[in-house]
Amino acid sequence: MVSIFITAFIVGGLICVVGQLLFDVAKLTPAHTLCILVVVGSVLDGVGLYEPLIDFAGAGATIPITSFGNALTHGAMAEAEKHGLIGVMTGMFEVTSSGISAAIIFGFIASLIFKSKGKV
Amino acid sequence: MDEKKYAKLEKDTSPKTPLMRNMIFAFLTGGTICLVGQFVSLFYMTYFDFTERTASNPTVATMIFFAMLLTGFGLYKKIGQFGGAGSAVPITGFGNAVISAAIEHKSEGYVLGVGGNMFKLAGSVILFGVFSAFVVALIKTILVKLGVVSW
Amino acid sequence: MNKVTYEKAYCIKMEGTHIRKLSLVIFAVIILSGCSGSGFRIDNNSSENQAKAEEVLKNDKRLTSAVTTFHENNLLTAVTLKTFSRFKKVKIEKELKEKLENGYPELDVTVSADSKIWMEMNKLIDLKDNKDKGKKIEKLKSLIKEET
Amino acid sequence: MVARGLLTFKTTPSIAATGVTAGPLEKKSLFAEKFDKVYEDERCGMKTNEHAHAKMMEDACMIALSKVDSVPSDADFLLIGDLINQMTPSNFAAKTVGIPYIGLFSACATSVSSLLMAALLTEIGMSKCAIAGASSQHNAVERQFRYPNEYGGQKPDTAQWTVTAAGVAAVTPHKKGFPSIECGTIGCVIDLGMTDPLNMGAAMAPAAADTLIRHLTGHNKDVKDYDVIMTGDLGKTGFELYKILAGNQGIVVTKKFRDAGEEFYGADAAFLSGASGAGCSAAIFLTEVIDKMRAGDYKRVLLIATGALLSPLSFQQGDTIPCIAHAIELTMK
Repeated sequence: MVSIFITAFIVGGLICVVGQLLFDVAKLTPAHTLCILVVVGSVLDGVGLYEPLIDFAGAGATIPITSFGNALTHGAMAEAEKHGLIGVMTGMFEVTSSGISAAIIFGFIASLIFKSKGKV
Repeated sequence: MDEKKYAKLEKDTSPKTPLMRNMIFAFLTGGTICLVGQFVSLFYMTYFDFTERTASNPTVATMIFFAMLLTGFGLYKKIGQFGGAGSAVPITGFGNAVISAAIEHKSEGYVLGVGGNMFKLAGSVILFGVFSAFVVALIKTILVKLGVVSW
Repeated sequence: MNKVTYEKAYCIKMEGTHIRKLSLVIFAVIILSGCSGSGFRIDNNSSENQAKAEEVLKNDKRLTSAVTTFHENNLLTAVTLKTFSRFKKVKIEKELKEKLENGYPELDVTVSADSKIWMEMNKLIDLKDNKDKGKKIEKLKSLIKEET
Repeated sequence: MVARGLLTFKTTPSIAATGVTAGPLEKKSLFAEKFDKVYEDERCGMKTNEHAHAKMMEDACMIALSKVDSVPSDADFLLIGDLINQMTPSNFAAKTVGIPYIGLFSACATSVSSLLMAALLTEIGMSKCAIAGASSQHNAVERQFRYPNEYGGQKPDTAQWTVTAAGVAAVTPHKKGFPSIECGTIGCVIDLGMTDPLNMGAAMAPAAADTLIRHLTGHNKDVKDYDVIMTGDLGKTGFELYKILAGNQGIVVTKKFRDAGEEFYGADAAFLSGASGAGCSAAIFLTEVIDKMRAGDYKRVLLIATGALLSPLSFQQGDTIPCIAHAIELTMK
């Protein structure tokens, strides 16, 4: 249970290093990089590899954006298992809703409170 | 001077990207953010009825809350300049993209400005996440129906 | 030239603080790991023979600890796994469940490798009176179900 | 080479006064004490960045006018520009000051192109006092051309920091004891295929080098004739490239070569490659250079303002960054 802190640090860090390589070596913009990582997460879940990674690394696998793709796919597949092809559509946001709703809610709250600053 | 020659000259004179430094900083920053996430998740497991798996939802929301504070106080861009992908790849980076756009477009009003531009940067992540999830789940469902693989 | 040296100094400075922070965290984790009680605990309030369960759990090299309780017709086991065995968490849960079901065919067997369940089980075993145990076990079972 | 795009002013119009305003962060600039007004608030007490942008421009105009003991109704023309959507900040500033106005756009090269236009109007006798200049505001420019200000993206060492500043000059017919505009060169758009909006210096360097060479050959001048040859906002990376390009054309690169963008914030690594923006060249040309000319340190200077003519749309559609540079030659007699 305790070693999960170490694995979370290492796995999370390594996923970010992959992102940095896409920035610096492949010369991609942040938006392109994040899109690629999301797609990678989704595909990894499709072949059943992402869930074991979450079991291994905990937050190290759920905090990077790859888990977003994983969660979307997972929701879709879980519904598909129950309801067939229709479930692919309906189940998508079942698991991921927290990330998006939190981003919307806190984004709006931030826009009420804060102003942007041009500091270094 | 033609474009190719100039591109070569530009490459030779411009400062090199410090790849090793960037990678180390990305590793440390990303790792630290995930470590914080693990502590948050432990908090939810200890004090609430969340299991390892279900704790990830409130953890993600909490991390985005932290991202809101850091973004609002102008600290996230400092972390971003230092950590590169280490701060962009975690869900806090997604939060920062949404929140920074929301703050910036406040001047155009809450409906057209904040509402219309909030997902200016992060929208593509949602689009590609959803679409790839759709394709992957569809392929898997069809393969299961054909009896090639099982769930 | 000046800029390069400045940057280098900046890198070294920042790197230092991070490594110090990291080592502090690792240190804290090690201390924590020393405190958390591990091992194999069994709490038996029923007439069942616990030897079979003990054998299954203790002989499994992938486990670091296991907490088991027999209560009425429930057999609930929470285990923690070795670091790299966590990859196969779902598979191990399933295997253990099968083995225990073979040993106790008449009991309702539940196995979980979740740390939340493990924490709750430790608390449960430490409870002095048995009155609330049934209720708590049901609750844990529903938590486990929720997860899958 | 046929000499095209060259301007010579027989009447040598003068820069009778300048007005330079800057934001709070610009206190870090090496030239901060030379600015006429430095705001404590990055929005200059206004509601939005764009209003602050307009306000800075207005104040700069008023300061320049007051230095020649004039009010806006004494001025004949207002020739200013900026980079925000259809130059709205300049348009709003022009509305407030109420001087007959033409908005000019040459991106960051507007500081020089506006001076050239003002000199032309003065040369043909149509203007007794023309206000010319350019401005930029960091927050407004960043959100339009790059990311929201609070976005945590990593900028490479080649990136430049857009300056919050406005600089204008009052151009009058020749006046003794003031720097006068002798000649100038209108630049051609040069595009050597650079696409990185976080490395503008490299995109603009060829345009600067091209205009420099055209000016020297066209007006039959030599580097030796000048006390300083200052470029606008190439930044550290762009300035290096520009010197190499000029050197390749047989020009002896000496200490006379300076770059406003490179010098603006000094050696502060937080600003990466240096400063940029229309306000950067305007602020430095109209303070540092003009002051030194009036003090007699510089007799003859060549100012080359560079501008990247991109838009967020053209960049996203994958186009390269076309660049321009305009040159103006000032003398002090």
